[in-house]
Amino acid sequence: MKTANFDDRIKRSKSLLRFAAPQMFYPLAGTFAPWCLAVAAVLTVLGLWIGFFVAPTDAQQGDVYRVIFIHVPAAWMSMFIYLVMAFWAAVGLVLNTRLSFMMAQALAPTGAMFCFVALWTGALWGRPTWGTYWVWDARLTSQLLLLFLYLGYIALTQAIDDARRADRAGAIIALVGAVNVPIIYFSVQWWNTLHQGASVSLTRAPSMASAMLWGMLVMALAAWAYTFAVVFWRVRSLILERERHTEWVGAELAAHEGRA
Amino acid sequence: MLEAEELACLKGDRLLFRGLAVRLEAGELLRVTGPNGYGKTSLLRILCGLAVPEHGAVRWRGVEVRRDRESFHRALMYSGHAAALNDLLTPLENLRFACAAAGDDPDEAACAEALGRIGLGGQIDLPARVLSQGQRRRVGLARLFLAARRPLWVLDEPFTALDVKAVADLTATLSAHCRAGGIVVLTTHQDAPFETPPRVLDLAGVAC
Amino acid sequence: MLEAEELACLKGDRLLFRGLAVRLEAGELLRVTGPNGYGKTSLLRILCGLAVPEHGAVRWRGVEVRRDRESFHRALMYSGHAAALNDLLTPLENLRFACAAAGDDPDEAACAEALGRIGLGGQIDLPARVLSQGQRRRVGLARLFLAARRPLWVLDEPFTALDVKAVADLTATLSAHCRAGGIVVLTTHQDAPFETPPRVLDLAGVAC
Amino acid sequence: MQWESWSAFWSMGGAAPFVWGSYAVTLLLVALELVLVLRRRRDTVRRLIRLRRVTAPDRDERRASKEMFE
Amino acid sequence: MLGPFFAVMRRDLLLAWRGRADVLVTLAFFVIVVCLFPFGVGAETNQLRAIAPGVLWVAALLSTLLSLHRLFAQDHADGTLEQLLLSPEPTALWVLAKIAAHWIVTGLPLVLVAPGLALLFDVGQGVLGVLTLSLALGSPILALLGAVGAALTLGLRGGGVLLALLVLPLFVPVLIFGAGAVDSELGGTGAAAHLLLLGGGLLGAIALAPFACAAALRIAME
Amino acid sequence: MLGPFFAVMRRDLLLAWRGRADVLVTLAFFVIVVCLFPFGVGAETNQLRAIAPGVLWVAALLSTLLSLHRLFAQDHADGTLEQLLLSPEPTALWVLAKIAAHWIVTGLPLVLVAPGLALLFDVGQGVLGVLTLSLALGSPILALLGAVGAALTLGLRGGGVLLALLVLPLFVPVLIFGAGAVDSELGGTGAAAHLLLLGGGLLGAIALAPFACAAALRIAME
Ligand code: HEM
Ligand SMILES: Nc1ncnc2c1ncn2[C@@H]1O[C@H](COP(=O)(O)OP(=O)(O)OP(=O)(O)O)[C@@H](O)[C@H]1O
Ligand SMILES: Nc1ncnc2c1ncn2[C@@H]1O[C@H](COP(=O)(O)OP(=O)(O)OP(=O)(O)O)[C@@H](O)[C@H]1O
Ligand SMILES: [Mg+2]
Ligand SMILES: [Mg+2]
Repeated sequence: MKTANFDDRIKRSKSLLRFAAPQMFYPLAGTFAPWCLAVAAVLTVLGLWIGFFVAPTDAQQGDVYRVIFIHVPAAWMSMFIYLVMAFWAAVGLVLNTRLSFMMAQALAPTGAMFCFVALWTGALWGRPTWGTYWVWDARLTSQLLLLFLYLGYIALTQAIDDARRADRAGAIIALVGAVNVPIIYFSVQWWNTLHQGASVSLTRAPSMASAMLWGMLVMALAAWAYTFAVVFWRVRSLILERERHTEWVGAELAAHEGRA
Repeated sequence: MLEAEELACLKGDRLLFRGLAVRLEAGELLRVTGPNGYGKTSLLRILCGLAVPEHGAVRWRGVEVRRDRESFHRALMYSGHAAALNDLLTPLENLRFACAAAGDDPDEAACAEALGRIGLGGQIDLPARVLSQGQRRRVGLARLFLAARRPLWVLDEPFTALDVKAVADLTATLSAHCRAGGIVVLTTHQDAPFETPPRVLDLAGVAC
Repeated sequence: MLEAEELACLKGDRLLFRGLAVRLEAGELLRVTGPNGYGKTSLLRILCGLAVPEHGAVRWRGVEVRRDRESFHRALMYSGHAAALNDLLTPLENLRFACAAAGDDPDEAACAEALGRIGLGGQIDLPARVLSQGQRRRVGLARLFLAARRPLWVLDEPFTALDVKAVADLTATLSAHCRAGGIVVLTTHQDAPFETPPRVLDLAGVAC
Repeated sequence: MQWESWSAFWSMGGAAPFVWGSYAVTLLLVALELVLVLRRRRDTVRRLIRLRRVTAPDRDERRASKEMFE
Repeated sequence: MLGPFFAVMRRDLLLAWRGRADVLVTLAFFVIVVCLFPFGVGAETNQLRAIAPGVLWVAALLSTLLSLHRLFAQDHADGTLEQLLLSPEPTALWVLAKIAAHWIVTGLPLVLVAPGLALLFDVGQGVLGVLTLSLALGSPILALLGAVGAALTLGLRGGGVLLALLVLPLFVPVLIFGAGAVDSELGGTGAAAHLLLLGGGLLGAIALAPFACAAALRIAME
Repeated sequence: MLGPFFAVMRRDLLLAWRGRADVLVTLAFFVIVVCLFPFGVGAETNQLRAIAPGVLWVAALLSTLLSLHRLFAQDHADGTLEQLLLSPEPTALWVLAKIAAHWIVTGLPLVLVAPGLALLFDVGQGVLGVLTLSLALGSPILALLGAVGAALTLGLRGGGVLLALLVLPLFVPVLIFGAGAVDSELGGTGAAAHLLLLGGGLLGAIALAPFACAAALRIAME
């Protein structure tokens, strides 16, 4: 009885906030995820086509530079996802909404994945252009530390198996990390310029060919769409786990059983 | 004085109890009983504010304890499964620290006397590491003699590992505290020789 | 079968007991009693060969145990104050490991059955970390059902934290073991409902 | 179109291992992540359904508890 | 109000004194790590001199890290932490006391012996002061940040090393400014800017870390 | 006879799998320690290349050290060790099983990632094989020697760091030959002699360490 009332109340309420309730968000995420993935696939094909068949060979670097079409979107995403994650952690701690913590936890693996991709592609790019896979350049280094921050967050939340504790402990470390990200960034910048002249740095071609720019942008959009899709799916599993005692999850599972 | 309403406790997948309500007035002694694993320890930790219930609230003198943690904890003395002893310190040092950490500050003589009363006169200078199981337990319980001003005592299996005489002494101390207007909540599987049979809350009754 | 002669135990500068002699034949159940800190645990550890006595010797079937440690330990099952549970493993995994480490190798079904008999049927898949105090204790005791072939059981406060029904069950198991020709040595401060009152060794009598 | 032939395309001006190494690993990781995410969802649903069957007798109680949490 | 603060401080110092070996071995670890390096990288004096400040700082950081998990672990295992959380006084207060006692016991000795070790690497006498000062300002920051990590990983499987993973990225800026102070003194730029930044970091950490730590402890005990 | 051997091995591997994070974080510690160095000593490629083998070896040694105290501590605390000592089978046998499982979980991953990290320091590809081989031979020695130290310091206050103090001197020869192997390969002398010595050391350690360890455990439990 009461349950039904509560559900009705949520459905009737006009405010956007109602989507903060897991049982409202769950179907929404389920609807959007496949679409996002489809958009991501289309954009990827488009972006790769621009990247490989429209964009010209670079005068200085030759064809190696074509790594840029994943390198840069991945680097952008990895940084942006951390910020979003910290944002959700803060929202969770302040407003005590379960869904925020779940969002933070769903974002982390994808962020770490992009972070690793940026490092990997950068390293492979560095070998032909700089003659080495790695230099301790400020930007590369802060990217590496970002990967560690992601891994720490993931390891911590995985190691705690009480969901409530995992949420809050993870949120604290995400926030402490977020406070540190700018500090790390600037300190590394300073460290590097102190120790080493500008022998190597990420000097980009002065005028990026516009096809190149477009390719990069399209690929970045594809990465966005992909992130949405994966995070929606992941958060759906999390919601089911966390809300398994509620009636709506029971109904949801019953429906699954019926389908199976 | 101490009220709990509609308490529910969820552990992992298992709902231990729900809709649990209890109300204690000055002078009452409540014994929480129930088979192993029915949630006695969990309930006591919730009452103390060490754990947050899945649902429901605990009130002390009418104020929700989460609202005014500090004054609630000023009125509380809790003894859990673990003895809270540091193995390198002597019983005397351990006891003094326990009191100071809780915000009391008894002098050394009072602590030594409490230890003597609980039967550790001979072990006052040994490192806690070498004490026997029952002696370790006693160090923790010595705090009871120094916490008489704290009205609410919450004790999780205080009789474990104590010998027969110590059990009788402890029972007498608890009864005296209640007569003086205190409240005692305890769990135990042993039959303790209380003069008047205590009020019983059987978790087997409210278990899910 | 098990004989101890002239045992003396010195801890720090305290002589706990000396000249202690005890002799147990098949089918006997010995309850070691004494107030806290009189050396019950110390005695049991000496009998098991975990500690070396200051003086005296322990013999098993006439052979000094230090001479033939392996065959003595093949006949022994000991359960101490600590439950010997790993917090990450489930009760089933813990039990199987305990048996395998002791040199037995019961199959999974036998272990699961033993856990069911001791009342942990519902907790068989939980990590031991989340078990209640009494449930932890039970996992250790489940080994008793699988160690029937070992004649000598040495149990240090086996009733601690167990609820009333579990205490009764355990008592029955111990009696059955003795009837089948086993030997049980145990300590406890609680009154356990043995059918026939066990033989008692009171350390308060031999204490120095 | 910039490539004279498919083989020119595949050799990427001599930088084939680097370019294709990047794309291959990225593709692999993305595919892996998708598989893991979808498998996790499937496993969760299965596990919860199994759990529901096991605790079916007290489902009524669970409903009651849900009401209580509201 | 300050009762628990001093009680915790006194007890932790007493414990350190009682377990004297502990204090000595954190120090010993520092010394040994520093002394291992010549075995690993070879004994060329110029190279050793060049890497000395870095090695000393990294060693200090590792020793701090190694001693961190002991900050709350013992009290957690024996139930003392539970009792402290039931103390009516503010949690952040006694947490600060614990961290301070910990630093006095493990950080301070490092600061004191570091100049001696630097001499082994033939570091110029002029920069010894800067080295010591940078460690004196930096090591409390490490202890404060590390305490948050220690509280978060309390009682978890693999706690010790999980802790390392969590806090090392946070330690990097301290390391950079600490080792950087010595280098810029050597390079002639002067270490003032670095030291000021370290000082600012220390104040910030003192203001924030105890609260984060207190929150983490409450979460851990739930 | 081999019952307890396999039981212990299986359980310890299962535990590692259960606490998966643990395995990853020992590794993470290794990676992070290696990555910290450039922050301390500066990012100059030539200098970094010169110290790389030493840094990798020192980091491997420290990670091993850090994970050592977990070898027996948990089993000691929860009473499992007591039960194992009451096992009728020879103690050295299951001790060896514990050490082997520990190495598989903590040592092997280091061996596998070391070449990757060496690339970060721009170490020549030619010596990667020697580096890996030296670690593969050396890290089990570290585990075996460390186990003796872990058993000796069991249950002592300040165990973790006391352990460090005890075993680091024993580790030094391993470090010298291990890092030396890479250096002599770089220097053109060839690493065969060093690697042979490491192999011999490994055999010796396998033959002796389990017995020493077993004796130490019996003493610790008295
Ligand atoms: C492991 C090595 C590398 C890492 C971790 C790395 C990391 C990054 C990051 C974090 C960004 C985004 C930063 C920003 O937008 O401000 C970025 C952008 C970029 N990187 Fe890399 N990089 C690496 C190697 C390389 C190499 C070898 C090159 C080419 C020589 C390169 C060329 C670029 C370019 C052109 C951009 C775009 C810059 C912009 O749009 O502002 N990177 N990289
Ligand atoms: N994650 C979990 N999943 C399922 N059950 C759990 C979980 N965590 C705890 N439990 C169960 O919750 C109960 C906790 O009980 P608690 O410790 O409060 O019992 P108790 O009444 O104090 O028992 P005892 O008399 O043995 O001390 C146990 O039955 C335990 O098995
Ligand atoms: N170093 C020491 N100096 C003096 N006394 C010591 C020392 N080590 C141990 N003791 C004493 O030896 C006794 C050990 O007793 P043991 O643990 O065997 O007692 P117990 O009979 O099992 O007691 P309980 O019923 O409490 O379990 C304790 O009284 C302890 O105080
Ligand atoms: Mg309990
Ligand atoms: Mg005892």
